Amino acid sequence: MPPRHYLNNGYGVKSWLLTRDHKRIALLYLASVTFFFFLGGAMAVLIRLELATPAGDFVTDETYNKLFTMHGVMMVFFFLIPAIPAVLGNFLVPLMIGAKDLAFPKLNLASWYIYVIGASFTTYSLVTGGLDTGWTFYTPFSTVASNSNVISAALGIFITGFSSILTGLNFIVTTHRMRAPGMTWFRMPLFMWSMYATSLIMVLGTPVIAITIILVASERLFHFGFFDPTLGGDPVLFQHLFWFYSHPAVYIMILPAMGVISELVAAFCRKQVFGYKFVAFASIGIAVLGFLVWGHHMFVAGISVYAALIFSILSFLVAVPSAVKVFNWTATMYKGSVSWQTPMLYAIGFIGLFTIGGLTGLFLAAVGLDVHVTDTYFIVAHFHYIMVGGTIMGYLGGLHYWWPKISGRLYNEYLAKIAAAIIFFGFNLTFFPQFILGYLGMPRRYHAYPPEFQVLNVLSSAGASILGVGYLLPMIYLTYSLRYGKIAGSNPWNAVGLEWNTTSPPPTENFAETPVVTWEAYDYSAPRA
Amino acid sequence: MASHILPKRVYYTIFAILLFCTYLTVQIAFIDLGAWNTVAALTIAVFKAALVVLFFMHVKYSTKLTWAVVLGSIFWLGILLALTMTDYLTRGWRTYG
Amino acid sequence: MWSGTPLFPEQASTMAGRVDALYFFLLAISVFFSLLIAGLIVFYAIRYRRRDPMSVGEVIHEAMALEITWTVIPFIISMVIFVWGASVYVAISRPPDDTLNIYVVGKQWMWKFQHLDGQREINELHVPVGRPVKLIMTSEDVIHDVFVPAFRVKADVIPGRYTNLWFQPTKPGRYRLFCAEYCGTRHSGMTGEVIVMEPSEFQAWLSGGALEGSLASAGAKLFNDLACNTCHRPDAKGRGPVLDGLFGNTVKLQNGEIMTVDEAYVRESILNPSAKVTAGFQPIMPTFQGLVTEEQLLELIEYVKSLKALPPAQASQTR
Amino acid sequence: MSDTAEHPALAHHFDSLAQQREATTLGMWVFLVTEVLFFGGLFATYAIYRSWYPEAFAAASHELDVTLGTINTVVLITSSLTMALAVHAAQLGQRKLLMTFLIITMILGAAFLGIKSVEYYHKFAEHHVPGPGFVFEKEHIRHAQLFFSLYFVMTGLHALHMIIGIGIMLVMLYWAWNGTITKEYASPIEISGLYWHFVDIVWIFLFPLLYLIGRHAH
Ligand code: HEA
Ligand code: HEA
Ligand code: HEC
Ligand code: CUA
Ligand SMILES: [Cu+2]
Repeated sequence: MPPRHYLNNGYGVKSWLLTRDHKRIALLYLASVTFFFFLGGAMAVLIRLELATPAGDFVTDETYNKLFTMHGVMMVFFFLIPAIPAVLGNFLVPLMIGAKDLAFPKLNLASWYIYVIGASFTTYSLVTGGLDTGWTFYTPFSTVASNSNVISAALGIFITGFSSILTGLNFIVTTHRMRAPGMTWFRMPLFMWSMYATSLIMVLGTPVIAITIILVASERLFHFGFFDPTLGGDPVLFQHLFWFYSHPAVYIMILPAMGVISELVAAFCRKQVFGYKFVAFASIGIAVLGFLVWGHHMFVAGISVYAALIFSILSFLVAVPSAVKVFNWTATMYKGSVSWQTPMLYAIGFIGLFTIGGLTGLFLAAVGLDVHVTDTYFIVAHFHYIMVGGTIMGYLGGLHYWWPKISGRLYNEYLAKIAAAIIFFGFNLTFFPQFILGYLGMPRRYHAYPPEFQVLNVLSSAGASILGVGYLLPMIYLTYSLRYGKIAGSNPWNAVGLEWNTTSPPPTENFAETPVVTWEAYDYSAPRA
Repeated sequence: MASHILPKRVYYTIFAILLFCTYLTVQIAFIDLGAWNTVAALTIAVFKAALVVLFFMHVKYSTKLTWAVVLGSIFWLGILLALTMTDYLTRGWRTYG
Repeated sequence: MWSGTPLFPEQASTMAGRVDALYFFLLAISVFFSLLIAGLIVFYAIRYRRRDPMSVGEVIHEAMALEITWTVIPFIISMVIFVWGASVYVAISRPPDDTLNIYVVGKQWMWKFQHLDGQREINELHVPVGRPVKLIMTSEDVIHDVFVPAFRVKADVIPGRYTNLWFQPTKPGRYRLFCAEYCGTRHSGMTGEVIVMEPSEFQAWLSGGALEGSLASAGAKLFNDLACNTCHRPDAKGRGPVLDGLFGNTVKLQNGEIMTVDEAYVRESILNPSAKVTAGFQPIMPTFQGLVTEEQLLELIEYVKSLKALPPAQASQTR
Repeated sequence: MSDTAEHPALAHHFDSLAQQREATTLGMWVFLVTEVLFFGGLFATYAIYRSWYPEAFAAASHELDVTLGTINTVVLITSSLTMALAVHAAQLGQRKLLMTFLIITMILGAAFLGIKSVEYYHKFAEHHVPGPGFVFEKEHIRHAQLFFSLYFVMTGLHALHMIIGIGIMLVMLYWAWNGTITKEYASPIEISGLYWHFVDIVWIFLFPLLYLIGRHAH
């Protein structure tokens, strides 16, 4: 271990809670999103327990509704959206472009506090009665019918939104203004491109969900009419505003993982990513096109037939850049030097599961077919394939890859491989049966279901318990490695990229002196020490 | 890059135009132009906003990046309004075919 | 009849085959691409696995032709899917002209069905086989959704307006009906059955329970009870416009707009008369918001509709 | 690296004041983008309901006071001018002038809020606040509520932005007073100016959209 690094630069609670070092803030985020992942996961466990039998016998219907609502809210807003950007992004963005820190370090710390305050609000509403609107908060249910804690939960999401906006703003300015000399746009690692694209969405989309929450809250609180049909308002308008943010938000959840995968594939094939520019532009393309397709969540919601057709064709357009990425990653492996270390296993898992999740997205974008499968378990399977099979695989892959950089130590490779295999198997067992259930017509958000669906549900529940074990393993061996792991050295994978040109863990100011970049991204032809 | 310092005269001129436009908006609103009332009001508002952005906010003398940010925000606002409206304006249409 | 573990849903409407065909097409594409990608990845991972810990990958420069190929091919495939999906969707959204109309009112957490002949059902819907059926639906509280998997159709039921759903059953039997839009505590209990019968049986069923008379006659009674008839008289001597022959025609509004009179228009005229004032009349009609239930509204609408066919002489008799 | 490398206002992770200034200016612009979309959600809602219920919106709009609205527009535009002049003074390092203009800007902002509260008070007194107690003598009572809901939320959020703006001005005034703001380090004033002008622009749209609908009819 280097004598002086960001972890031993000050001890004690204060040195963490008042830090402006992006690397320490990343670790603050790591702790908090992990907490919410396990909280959300615990609710998933309860959901799957309930669904093991057709009758609603394990929890009451009211409780069940609160469970899946809080599961969705926590996983989406407090885990998956911040996960990669605020943890890995925060840690890596300055390192990857050779900067001392993000452009606005104080803002960065503030955004963590904002996140914590927002998350506390929502958790508070969970403890004091819960929320039963589904993570989508559809009106008029959320404004006139539900008698759960809509306002405090929504307020929490509103607050957390600002954390997301500030992170995005910080990344955008950093990318524009803080690059080291010689670090041109096309020399940046692809992870940077995906972070930039993600930040665009955060900045452009999040304000709309913020104002939507204000409208919902003022309708609920003051009886101001906005969506209320008895005043001539349109409840469907809420859905437009909600999905204007929440569809792009799904790309907030996948783009960072795609960036991680580009890094992993390059590092574990020791090779430049095939079609660098195409992958870079595909990120931007997804971010922009992603704003044009929100209506595909509303095909049966009473929008006009013409609008549905327009949103459908646009949804197909956004699939094309994703396809380009998948093909380029695959092509990168061709004639690479492919290592089978844990992060690469996750990368391979990602590509496979994202492809399945994405292709089933095409089923949904096809309007005529979506009519049958919308609001069934087909949707549940689609998005878990992308968000759990895709993003979480990417997140875990990235966490393993950069763990030596973050902690200065190596984890147990053997255990890690076993965990990856368990997660992959458990995942498919959990969610594949749900595609079949969905096409059979099992509606989502059902606390009890007809008996003919039981066998498939039992398989899914069994898979979930395997998956849960799989997720606990990394928790254990990564924590263990913090103390007992082997010392990593500054570049254990022999990878290229500025983050590997400094010590592990890096010093507080990241680099002894500002690096000057003279080489292209992923240049393995002339390995540097 | 040092900031571009405009002569004060520019600010006063813009201010005068803005006041005149306000007067114009109010006057036009009391004349019956049918649907054109809204068009006129919005055109003037856009014009006023453009003056504020270009001169008071110095965008006319700013980097390309600032222009991109400004135009980007208008573009995304356009997406929000236009695609929402595709639904609302075509709900009444019959489906042929 | 629901036993075992089905892996594929029953097909019981004219739409089912069309939706399934598209489904299998997409399934084929997905299987193809998934196997292609997975196959290549596994193959490369093995073929090019790292043998020497210091080895690096071979430098391969990007190939424009390849990039264009794998941009254009997915694009073309997805456009094919779009066109196919769109044609199925248009068919789902456009009911034929000669449908059997049934009104649906959803409320937390039950379904109410009203046949034009007056039968009311709760959580059960009887329909004849082989005849296109159109559901005209609204909700009393929050958004619900009618979903019959065997028919492959589904549509949200929205408070404050009417939405439509149509299907043509092809096989007698009992099919599950679900509420597919989350609507609160007992959402998963808001289920029912669609019972498809032979036409003759259906006729028998219809005449079996008709105690209250047709919807239109219930509406006629309401029209009296609510004193609508004091203003709307068939002889054009009332303070309101003559409603006979109104439905399906166009009216001119005070602001010059021309509207077609459909269910939504009549509904609006009753709940919010001043919003669309008919040319030549004063906006004196009181609102009936809160005085009539969704079901009564449907009866009134059906009554106004029924006025269409009757010549004036007869119309005065029915009052 | 430039000669400003030791300037007290330079944060440790920037190389020069110029880099720092560009970063903060860009940061403010990006923030304003989020503001555009924030208000954009309201404008979309407004556009839909106004296109659905034009008469109700016109009738409800007639309840607003055009005179007060116009006065407020002028007040706000003037404050934008004084803000621009404040930035000008800061760029030239004229400390006294800067402080004067900041104070005038704040006074105008407060005047705007004062007039706004008078208007609000009238609306309360006339029971034009949506909800169970809503009273509207003319027709369209239901849809007029939609208008007033929008009116209160739009102008309310705008007023909130003004209040925040005045808060920022206070900080700026303090910084101008204690000498933090100099000719070299005028960017805090510049970006506060951007914010203030943005709030002005929002009002430029709100004024005709809320106060001037179908005015010719009466
Ligand atoms: C990270 C999250 C994520 C991502 C990336 C996506 C990606 C996509 N999603 Fe998904 N989606 C969700 C999360 C996500 N989705 C969630 C959470 C919901 C439900 C919300 C709720 O209601 O609660 C949802 C719901 C949802 C719906 C609404 C369904 C409904 O409610 O009725 C639709 C409809 O079009 C859709 C489509 C798509 C499409 C076309 C993509 C595309 O971007 C996918 C592109 C990827 C590929 C296509 C695969 C790779 C390509 C190839 C291997 C080459 C072959 C390609 C071609 C031939 C084109 N999604
Ligand atoms: C990032 C997002 C994310 C993630 C990671 C997950 C993860 C999982 N989800 Fe979730 N899910 C959503 C996002 C996500 N989900 C969303 C948005 C919805 C829609 C909500 C709505 O309809 O409003 C949803 C809905 C949803 C449903 C549908 C509910 C319904 O419609 O009725 C189901 C059902 O199986 C489900 C299951 C699971 C499972 C088994 C996991 C597993 O991957 C979880 C595995 C993790 C663990 C198992 C944790 C490990 C911890 C332990 C083992 C400790 C256990 C401790 C105790 C039990 C005390 N999810
Ligand atoms: C006080 C008199 C009055 C009563 C009572 C009344 N109406 Fe009306 N109605 C009118 C007038 C006047 C109009 C035309 C002006 C308008 O559209 O508001 C009208 C318009 C209508 C229209 C639209 C007709 C068109 O040509 O556009 C319908 C439908 C209607 N009424 C139905 C009803 C029903 C159903 C009831 C009872 C539940 C009812 N009315 C009670 C006076 C009345
Ligand atoms: Cu009714 Cu769900
Ligand atoms: Cu989507």
